Amino acid sequence: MNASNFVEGVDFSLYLILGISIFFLVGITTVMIYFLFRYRKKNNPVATNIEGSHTLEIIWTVVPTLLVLVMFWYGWTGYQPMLKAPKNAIEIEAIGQMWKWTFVYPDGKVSDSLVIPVNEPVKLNLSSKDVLHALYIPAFRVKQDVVPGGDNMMWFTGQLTGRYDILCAEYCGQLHSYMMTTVNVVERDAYDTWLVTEPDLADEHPGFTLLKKNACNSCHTFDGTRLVGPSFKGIVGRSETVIVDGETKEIIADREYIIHSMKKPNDAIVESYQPNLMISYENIITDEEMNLIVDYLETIK
Amino acid sequence: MNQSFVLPNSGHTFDPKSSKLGMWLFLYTEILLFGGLFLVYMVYRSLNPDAFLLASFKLNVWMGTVNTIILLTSSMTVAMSITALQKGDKKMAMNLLWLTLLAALAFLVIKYFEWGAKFEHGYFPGMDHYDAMPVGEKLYFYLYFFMTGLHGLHVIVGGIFIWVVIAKIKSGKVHKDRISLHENAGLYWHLVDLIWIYLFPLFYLIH
Amino acid sequence: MEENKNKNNEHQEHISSYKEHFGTWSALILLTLMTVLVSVFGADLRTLSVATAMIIATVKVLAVGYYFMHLKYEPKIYRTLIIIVMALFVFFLVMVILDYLTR
Amino acid sequence: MTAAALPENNFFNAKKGIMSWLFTLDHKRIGLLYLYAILSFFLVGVVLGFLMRLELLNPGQDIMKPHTYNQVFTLHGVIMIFLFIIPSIPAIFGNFFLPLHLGTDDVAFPKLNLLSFWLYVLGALFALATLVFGDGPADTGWTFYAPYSVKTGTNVTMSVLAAFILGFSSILTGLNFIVTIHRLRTPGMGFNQMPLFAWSLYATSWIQLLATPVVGITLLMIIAERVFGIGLFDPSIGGDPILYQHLFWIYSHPAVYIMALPAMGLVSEIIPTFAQRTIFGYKAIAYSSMAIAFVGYFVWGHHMFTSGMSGTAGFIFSILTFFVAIPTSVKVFNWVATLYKGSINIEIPLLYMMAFIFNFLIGGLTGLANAALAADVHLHDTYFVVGHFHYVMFGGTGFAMFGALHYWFPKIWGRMYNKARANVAFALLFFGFNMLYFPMLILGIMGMPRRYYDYLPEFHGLNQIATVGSWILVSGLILMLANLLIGLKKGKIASANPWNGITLEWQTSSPPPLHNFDKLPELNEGGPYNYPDAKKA
Ligand code: HEA
Ligand code: HEA
Ligand code: HEC
Ligand code: CUA
Ligand SMILES: [Cu+2]
Repeated sequence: MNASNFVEGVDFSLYLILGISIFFLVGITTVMIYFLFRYRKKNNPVATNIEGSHTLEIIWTVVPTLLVLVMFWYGWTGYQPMLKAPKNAIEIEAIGQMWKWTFVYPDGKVSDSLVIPVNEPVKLNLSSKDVLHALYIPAFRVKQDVVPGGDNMMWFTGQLTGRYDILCAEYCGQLHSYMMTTVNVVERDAYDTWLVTEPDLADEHPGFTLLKKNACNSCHTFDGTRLVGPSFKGIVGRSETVIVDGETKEIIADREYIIHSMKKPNDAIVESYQPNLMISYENIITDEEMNLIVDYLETIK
Repeated sequence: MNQSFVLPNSGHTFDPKSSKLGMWLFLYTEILLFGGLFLVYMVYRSLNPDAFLLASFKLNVWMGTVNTIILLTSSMTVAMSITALQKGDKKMAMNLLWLTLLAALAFLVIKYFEWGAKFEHGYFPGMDHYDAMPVGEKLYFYLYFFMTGLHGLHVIVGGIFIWVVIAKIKSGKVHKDRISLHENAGLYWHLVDLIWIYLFPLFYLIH
Repeated sequence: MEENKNKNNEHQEHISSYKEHFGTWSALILLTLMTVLVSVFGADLRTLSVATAMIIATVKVLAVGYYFMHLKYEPKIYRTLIIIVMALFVFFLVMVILDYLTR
Repeated sequence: MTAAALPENNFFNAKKGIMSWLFTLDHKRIGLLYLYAILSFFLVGVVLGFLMRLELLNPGQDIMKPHTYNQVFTLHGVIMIFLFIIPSIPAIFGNFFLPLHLGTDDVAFPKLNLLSFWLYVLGALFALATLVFGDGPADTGWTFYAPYSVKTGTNVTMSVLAAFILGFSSILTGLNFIVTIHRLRTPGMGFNQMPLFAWSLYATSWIQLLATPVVGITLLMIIAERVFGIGLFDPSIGGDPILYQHLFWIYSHPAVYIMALPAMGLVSEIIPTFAQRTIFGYKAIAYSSMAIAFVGYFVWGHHMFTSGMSGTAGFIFSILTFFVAIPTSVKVFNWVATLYKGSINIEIPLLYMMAFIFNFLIGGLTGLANAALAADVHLHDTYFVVGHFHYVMFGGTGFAMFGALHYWFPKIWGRMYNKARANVAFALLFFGFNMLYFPMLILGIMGMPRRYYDYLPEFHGLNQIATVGSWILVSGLILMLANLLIGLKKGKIASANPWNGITLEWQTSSPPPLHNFDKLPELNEGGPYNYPDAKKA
């Protein structure tokens, strides 16, 4: 049994090609080295001008042609089933953004790692909030680019329970190599219970939950270290230099400013940081939620 | 050692055939340069047929038509000026080239007014009206400015090229038996014309 | 090959007559007016008018190339090459569009 | 054999002064200017590659931050592709030896040739200026994929502009070579009497000419998008980032054959010389260059199999990609057959060619794994691809270039290097190279994505092996360059034809005189490689 339904097709085409390759690599290298010594000047003082041979040319055109057609064919048959998901597949939205994955389940459950039932086809509808990403599960041999504005999808069936890595395989900026999470393949009843249990957030500040949910912490830290964006530590009431329309200004980061920064981050760029990286959360986070976030930010000094 | 020996196939002697071949090769690269843009145009148009149609109504067909006629005429005058120089009629050749330059200028002036009108309506990327357009039309206008802009740049370069040829005919460096530069300027100018021949229906005549 | 033999004594270039150029020009103008008319007044023949516009444009391009650019009088290699270049471009176009249309 | 002194009349002392170099119209000098320039930029690229390997020695941060790492691999890629490997063989050896091979005294347009060189320098300066200006070098990868390349604050505009200018330089070189080959062959030399290096340059030039403009315009679009803030690949106005990839690869796939074909030409030159017999299957080799160039235009989609490409398009691109392997394998088999019944001098240039064949085989065969749709889904954007392209580019073209440098060293400078040292350097390079890149192939199969600053613990061991390999490789490189430099100054004077070569460049003195030939060179009876001393078949 393989980790997913595609492992067999992919591995077969890969190892078939590698096998043929090793045969040719070893064969050609051996012949080459043999000739090198057999026809050394010492062993063969007078060379022979052989212009060529039509028979040989034909053989070594036709044989590789046949071989590549075979290779192509198994590549194609291993790939073709990936193109179309079965109708009964569980549809999950997979959202990529710098540098975090989010999965939204049919009944609205949101999670930052993927949990799927074993032996049931799963279809991921891929979308991106900012730049290109690619969802890659090496153990499943599946990979698909996540394109902003596009509507790619991928599907697979997990066949062995266990936890596997999900990586981002399309370069997407600073923390590309940290954009990972896992897929947990579980039995159906474990999946059902997981779907209905909400994580226990009772003693977590709702603002903090929102920050995590929206992946703010992939660019902003809480402890003062610099990542892509300015740290949240002590942000409320901090005075800072920002660039508005090319001009430098001194401002105090109050509630209004911070909420504005979430809605239109490019209006004022904090000095020494880059524009365009942070997206606008205007239609993603509601005004109440933004206020909750600032409430929380006030608490980290 | 024989210092004055020169190979019959020397790269340092002037060869009109080489220079024509070189010019044509260069034209191929120009074709593919614009080809990339045409490709983008075709793809986006096939993805947004209706938006492109609507947007094209905002262009002025008559200005486009007049400009097409101007360019075609200028192509004829360059071609004729080559004939004239080949026949040894220096004066005629120069006059025909001046006419070509005049046409180039007229083309640019009309383009200027056309672009000016679009600016006034705010169709240029980043302007108010542009921002309010539906997505496909934005692409259309972006492409319109990009492609006609690049073409306009070629008109200017071609014009300078022709101007240089005029000067060289005058000073006698280009003449009946050494006409390559003149021919090459002509070829370049025709290319500018060729590109416009496709741009014109693609942008103005989608109706 | 043949080019190397008489590089310095150029064989006579073909000289096109004024009349030929004028004739070409008239045809070009005629074709231009035709496309404009088809497109402006044939508004409901949409696909048809796109096709005619492109066909007419191609005819115009051929006329410019053949007569104004002297392709008619150049060695055959020039025509072959330009066909190859155009074919290449068409292939690029077809493959890209194919990818989009079959997604 | 050895003459006492260099010939008095050579292109080095024909004219004096720095200006006579900077504004020279002599193709040999332009070739050397390229050599020095390309080599310098190449060394910058090597240092960057070396730094990357140090960073990857252990997981987590070793010597730099993620952002820096991203800039480093981008600059490494840009330098290696646009400044090093695309111009390398055509601009250096093509410029120097194409006219000699054709028996003429220069390329068709010497002034244009000089212009290409200066455009190259200008482009290179732009690429390096990003180190100083703006917010540092681009951090997009050498592919400049939209929309990241439009969003990032780093100095993408300047890097892209550099690539654009370098593209022009490349186009002009290609144009020059095509005209030269058509018009300046020595009397009596038909296309089928041309040396195979000239054939390979001919095929390459057509790619330079017809593919480069497409990337030129694409890069302009990226610049426009950055300058106006909105653009053609931006989804919010209906654009599509995938279209950028199509346009980019329409150029950049054919470009990999700009890198490979000239190297293959060198192999076809050097093997007959050291086998002292005619090449096996001259026409098959010559025409397969054209075939590779031609088919190479139609396969770009294989870089985009996972981008959401349709099954139909994937099917076509995959099968066409496999077809490129056929003319390539024809070449490989013919080269090996040329050793058969030769009378082989095992000299350093030949060793490099054998290394080329071995490395290129690994590179090419791993290319086949990438070309298969199913396998590529797993391998795309992993270290397997990184291994693949270093094997073809560096193991192939790079090694061919070293070989050529050793082969033509006596012709260019009239002196000989120390052969024992050259052998040691070769061994280090070959061994270090394979130790560096073979582990990458395995890492890729295990699933390690490329452009990764940090990696999972299971990849640690192989990464360490690779890094140690890079140390051996670099020591080999230093030894090789040092040996050549010493040879330049102190080497024994070489004869006009130390390898008993048969193509036309060996008929003139070493170094050649200013105008290459003092008399009309004599064509070889019965084909360019028909050794008179060898037995008839
Ligand atoms: C010199 C440069 C060079 C060369 C020559 C090649 C040659 C080939 N390349 Fe490679 N390639 C690159 C440079 C090159 N490549 C680069 C730079 C990238 C990555 C770009 C990036 O993303 O940054 C890349 C990426 C790349 C991909 C995309 C991978 C991915 O991102 O998912 C693919 C996919 O098909 C591919 C395929 C091939 C093939 C089939 C060949 C063929 O031409 C190889 C043919 C040769 C042989 C097959 C060996 C000789 C044959 C025999 C001895 C006979 C026996 C053979 C048979 C039985 C058939 N290459
Ligand atoms: C010709 C091209 C070339 C060459 C030679 C190299 C050389 C090296 N490369 Fe590579 N590399 C690329 C082209 C090249 N590279 C490209 C295009 C990318 C992709 C970038 C991207 O993702 O955008 C890449 C990416 C890349 C990565 C992956 C980064 C990542 O994905 O995270 C790594 C990792 O180790 C690496 C390492 C190295 C090392 C250690 C060297 C070297 O330092 C090894 C040392 C070199 C030598 C010892 C000598 C080589 C000499 C010659 C070839 C000829 C010299 C000529 C004369 C003397 C005349 N390179
Ligand atoms: C992709 C990276 C990224 C993500 C994700 C991100 N930001 Fe930012 N953010 C930045 C960058 C870069 C800046 C600095 C540039 C600027 O001022 O616009 C910034 C600036 C800010 C500022 C202004 C900081 C100051 O010191 O003035 C606030 C407030 C902010 N972000 C809040 C958020 C919140 C809340 C979220 C999540 C809902 C978030 N950001 C998600 C990158 C990001
Ligand atoms: Cu997301 Cu890489
Ligand atoms: Cu490719």
